[in-house]
Amino acid sequence: MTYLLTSLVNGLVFGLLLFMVSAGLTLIFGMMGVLNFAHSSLYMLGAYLGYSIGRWTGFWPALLLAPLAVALLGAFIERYMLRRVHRHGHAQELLLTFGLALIIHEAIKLMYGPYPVEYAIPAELARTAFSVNGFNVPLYRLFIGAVAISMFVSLFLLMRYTRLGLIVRAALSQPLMVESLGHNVGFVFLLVFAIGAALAGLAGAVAGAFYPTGPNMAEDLGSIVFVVVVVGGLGSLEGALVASLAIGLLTTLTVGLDWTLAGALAPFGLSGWAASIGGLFSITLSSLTGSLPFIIMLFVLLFRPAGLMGERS
Amino acid sequence: MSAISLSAVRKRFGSSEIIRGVDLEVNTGERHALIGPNGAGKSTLFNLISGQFRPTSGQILLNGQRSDRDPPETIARRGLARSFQITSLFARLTVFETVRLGVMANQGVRFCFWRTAASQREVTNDVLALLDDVNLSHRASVLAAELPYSEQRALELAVTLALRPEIILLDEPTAGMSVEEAAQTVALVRRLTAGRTLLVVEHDMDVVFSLCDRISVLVHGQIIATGAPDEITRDERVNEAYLGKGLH
Amino acid sequence: MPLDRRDVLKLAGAAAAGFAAPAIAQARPALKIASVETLSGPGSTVNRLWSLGLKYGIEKINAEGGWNGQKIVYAEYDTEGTTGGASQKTQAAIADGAHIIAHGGSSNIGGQITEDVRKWNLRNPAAKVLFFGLGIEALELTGAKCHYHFFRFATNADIRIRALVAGLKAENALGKKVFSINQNYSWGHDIQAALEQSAGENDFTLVDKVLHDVNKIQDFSPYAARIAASGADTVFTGNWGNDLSLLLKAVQAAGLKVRFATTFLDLPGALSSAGSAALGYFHAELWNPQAFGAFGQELWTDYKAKMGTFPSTSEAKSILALLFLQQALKTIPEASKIDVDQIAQALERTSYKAPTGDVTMRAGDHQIAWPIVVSKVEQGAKFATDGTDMGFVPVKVIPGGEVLNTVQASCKMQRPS
Amino acid sequence: MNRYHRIAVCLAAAIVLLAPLTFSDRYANLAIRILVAALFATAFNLLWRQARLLSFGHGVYFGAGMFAAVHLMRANEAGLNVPLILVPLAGVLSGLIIGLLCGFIATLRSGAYFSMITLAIAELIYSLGPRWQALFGGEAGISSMRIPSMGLSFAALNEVYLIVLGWSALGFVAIRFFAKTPLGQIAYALGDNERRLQFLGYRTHAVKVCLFALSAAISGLAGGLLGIAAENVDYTVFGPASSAAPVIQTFIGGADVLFGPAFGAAILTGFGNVFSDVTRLWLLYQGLAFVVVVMFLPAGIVGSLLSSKKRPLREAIANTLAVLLCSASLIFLCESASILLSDSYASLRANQGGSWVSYRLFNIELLPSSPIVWALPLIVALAGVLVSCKLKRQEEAA
Repeated sequence: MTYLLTSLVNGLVFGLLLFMVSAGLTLIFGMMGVLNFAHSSLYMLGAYLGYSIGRWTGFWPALLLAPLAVALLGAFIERYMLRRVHRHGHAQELLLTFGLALIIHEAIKLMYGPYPVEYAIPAELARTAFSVNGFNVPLYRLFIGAVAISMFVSLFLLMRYTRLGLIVRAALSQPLMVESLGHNVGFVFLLVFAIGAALAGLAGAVAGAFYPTGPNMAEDLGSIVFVVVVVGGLGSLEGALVASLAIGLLTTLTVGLDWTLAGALAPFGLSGWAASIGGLFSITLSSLTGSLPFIIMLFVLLFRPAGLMGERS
Repeated sequence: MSAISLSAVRKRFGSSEIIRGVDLEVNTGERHALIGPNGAGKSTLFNLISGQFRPTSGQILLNGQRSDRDPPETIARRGLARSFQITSLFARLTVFETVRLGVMANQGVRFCFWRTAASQREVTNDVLALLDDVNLSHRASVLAAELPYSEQRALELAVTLALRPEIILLDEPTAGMSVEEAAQTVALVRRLTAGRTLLVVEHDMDVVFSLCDRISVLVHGQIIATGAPDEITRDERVNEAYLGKGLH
Repeated sequence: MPLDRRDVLKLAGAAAAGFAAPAIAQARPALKIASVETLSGPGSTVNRLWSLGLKYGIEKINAEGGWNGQKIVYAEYDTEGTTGGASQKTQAAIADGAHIIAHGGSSNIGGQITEDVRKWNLRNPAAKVLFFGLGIEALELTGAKCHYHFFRFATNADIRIRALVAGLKAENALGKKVFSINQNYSWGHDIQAALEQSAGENDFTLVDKVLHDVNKIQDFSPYAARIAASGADTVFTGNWGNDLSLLLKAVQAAGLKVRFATTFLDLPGALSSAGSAALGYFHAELWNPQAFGAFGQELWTDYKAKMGTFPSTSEAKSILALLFLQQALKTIPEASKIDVDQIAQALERTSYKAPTGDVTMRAGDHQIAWPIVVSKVEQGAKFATDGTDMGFVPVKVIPGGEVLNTVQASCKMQRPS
Repeated sequence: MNRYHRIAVCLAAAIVLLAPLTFSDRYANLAIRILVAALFATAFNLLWRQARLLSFGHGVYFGAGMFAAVHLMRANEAGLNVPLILVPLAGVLSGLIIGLLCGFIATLRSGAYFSMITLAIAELIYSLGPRWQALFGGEAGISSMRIPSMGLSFAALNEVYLIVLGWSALGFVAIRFFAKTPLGQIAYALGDNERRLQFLGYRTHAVKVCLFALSAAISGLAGGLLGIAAENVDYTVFGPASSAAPVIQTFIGGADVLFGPAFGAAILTGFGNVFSDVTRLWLLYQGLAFVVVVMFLPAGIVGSLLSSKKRPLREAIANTLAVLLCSASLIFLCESASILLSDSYASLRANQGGSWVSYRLFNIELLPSSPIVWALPLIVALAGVLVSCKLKRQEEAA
């Protein structure tokens, strides 16, 4: 019971974190058709900048400045790099972001070394929020969740009640419409890219203090975030939210389950035979935690190619 | 038996219904035109018949066989070929190669990877004949994207005809052409589609009247009249709906 | 000077001129040792340490006159972190005339090199080379993959677990319920298997065991929850790097009252990132500067003076391996030709008197038998480690013979006739 | 190109390709890796060049070929007698089968979706790799040893090179030939306009699956060739690095010219081998080069060279000069940063009481606190930018 409860909290928070990163990715794709391979690198950059800036200014100002810096970088990438290759098509844009991800990864290692840095939780948040049967749930974990939820609310309000939100929503439902919007499309793209980058940067700055801030954090999260947006439906914010939470919960809950395929065959009296074959049959579910998101994604693609909430195919 | 038969076909996109219960019969061997104001749903209807969209309800028969659940390639293999309003051919292929795609589809040379395409003499002969038909022989080795507009339309026609279809759907074959070019194209279509079923979407009424046996008028996703050209010009509802004035 | 650029240039120079050049004017050939290590990309900072230790150790031996009337020649090769790169660089090292190839960083890469060396020796009996495993601890290397020209100078999972269990018992810290959490690859499997065996031989039960993805887990709190649910007294883990410090932090954050018995808490970065979460935990390794007494103190200060940093366990183990080699070389008469089979033979017969006790190389599988120091992480230790105020205080030294596992049945060593 | 030119080029190519037969293991190995990388990149590019499908998971099929070859070699050791020259066929077969399977799923979608699915498949296999002990041999992988066959011992790699050369040539010919077959033509058209092709009655999904399987089969061949050379393989071959390699190599070389990918692969593999010994920042430079090419030479190096024939020599020289000046300064700054930011430099500084300590780069003693150290590379970079700006202005004027 303790296990289930704490895992639920952990899974929800991890899911919300996934959403912070995938929201920007799915928005950018829905609007601009660009699959941003460097998006999780921006998340990593947010964490490192949060750490670096935090050393000068303290934690709280860094939480504001780091996403801002990442947003500026995002704006630069959109304005001076993506726009340049736009006429060569989406594939060229995708390649560019792929190259950027490589560079950011290597540059981070050059600047900070190959090991995680000591990005610490501020003292005022380094407490226990509550205890379940003597098992402590850290306050910071809830803080991550709170930041993610407030981000979701402000994003929702932004989309619902501002002119920018109106354009973005229109563009998401009618992609061809963006093209007929006229000369301010470039600025809208710039804003969307910068906002997406800022979200990723904020997620990094918040999560980096809790999860390790190391040069592999982009790679580790990147593929899962891709899974999230595909499962949710590219371009769908609601889909991204549902998929984030589902994958967050699933990967957290399966950690404790030592089920095997051989065990599943037990009711048919085949478990001995399956276990003797070994291989795939004797792999435990808990050891598949890392693979699970990809398996889910393949199933979604096979049976609901547009994703859970995606309308367009 | 009709070549194309639609009954109570509806198509909905999100909250808006574009096709609202269309019944249409195109007889085998006739040249049928589909006219109507902009936004009436002509292109959507074409896309439904050729398999790009599935109708929300209703059914479509091709030569008496149900086709509204089939993908485009199956419908194409049943002998229906269509051209496109926006010329959309293959940017990296030459005129010759483009037509060859159509001929290979017709002759069933598809998943062949043990011989070069150039070594298939029957295919080559067919392509050359078709190019000759549409007067593009001298352009054979030019990239399709580099042709002038009217020649691209001719190429589009050649590819469509290469399939040797029983039923041909032409989407505005003379759009954007000068009067002279349009007349040439009409003559070409007339000559090359002899004996086949033809369904044309066209804005130019001269073209419609000189080419077609029967006309259907689509307004707001519904067919309001079908008949011979002179019947249609006399139809009051058509005159009313069609921009509120006479057709001539 | 531990300046990277210089090493690289020196290396390039060595490869171009000194190392590859035939010994024309020299009456006797110099022994050549090649360090094939991951010197770029992820993992390079930790893996470099093996090379730095070798460099220091060889300079030390050379200062004492080298061997065979010559200074021992040293060169570095970068595997780029891949087995393919390791294979390539092993070939390069052999082409440059290396007699001994040394690797410490990863069992994976070590497994590739040992296979490459085995094949080379089979195919080129006139130009054999030796392979020294400085830190690669996978049992397989002295098991199914063992061969006459491979020597392991490090411990293995069995040795570590035996030592930890014995040490914790002596400290009355073992408890009755033991939890095993390990990375899901051969090292983790080895540790778990050794622990299962130990549970049969000792008075404790293994209440739960977990294998998790290597370097993929961001959040260990689900595992902490599992540890809490098991009610364990002591947790044994072979985890290293992030997987270790995150585990310790998660357990600390959850407020669990358990002891940890670890094997890689001494790697650079581990103590500093685990911080206070590591206090009071146990560790077993063949090196501990405090347990090595005056020798340890001297190495500690001299290394710092020459190389700029205090030696980590990796560097120390490189140096200790070289000292053992030096001992063996002393028994070989100087000659105009270097015969690596002869060196191998000498290694098998050498007995080295370390400050912690006698060290021998077992002939059956070429596993070294070092006395193992079980230590405890404490604040204000004599040798503060990893930039913290904490260090490893020895609690018990266990003689090598007592913790050495038996030769694995899978090791079928072909000895030269 | 007249006939004599052609003969001269063929002769030069023959000499370059046959020279490794005389090499020692060390360089024969490099030659093998270059050929294998070239074949792999070309096979990868089959998908992009024809059907405009961008795969980010081709390491899977390469790895499958490598595992298949090593497994077959192990069977050989156990008594099965397949001559070494036929072993790479195991790679072709496994690449083909897995390519059909994964290709079927991946090609259900196009564009960015396709890329993400291929990536996910690769991640899936990569994460399963170390779990599936029997097939992949855990994290240590599986290894084998070449057995003499057909009168050759295959102990030395230059003998293996002969096999690699033969099969690679066959692979290249197959790829070239495929482009001319009806299926190749259809695949080509598919890259331009899939919808239109469907209306011609082609089952485009089937075409894509076939193309994917062919690409995977030849990738598997490349893997199989590396398998017989390395005699060893582990699951890291499925990792992101091996899937990224053909992407980077292809687009640096030029994706729309036949030998572009092969050129890119050869250059990067060769340079990588040389420079990874000299600098630790090789991957950074490779990433920078990739982005620069994507932004400024969308046709890749070979593609740009072929299309810019008509440009005057002076312009080409000026362009090259600008690039050289800028990259020299960039390399200097990066290398300096890598030293100055390293732990060892920090500890050196700490030893000196925190004052700046000189460091050595390219055999020059440099003091970080002296302005000239930083001013000079900036001036050099500025000069490069000026050259390129002047060029641009002249171009506009003309």
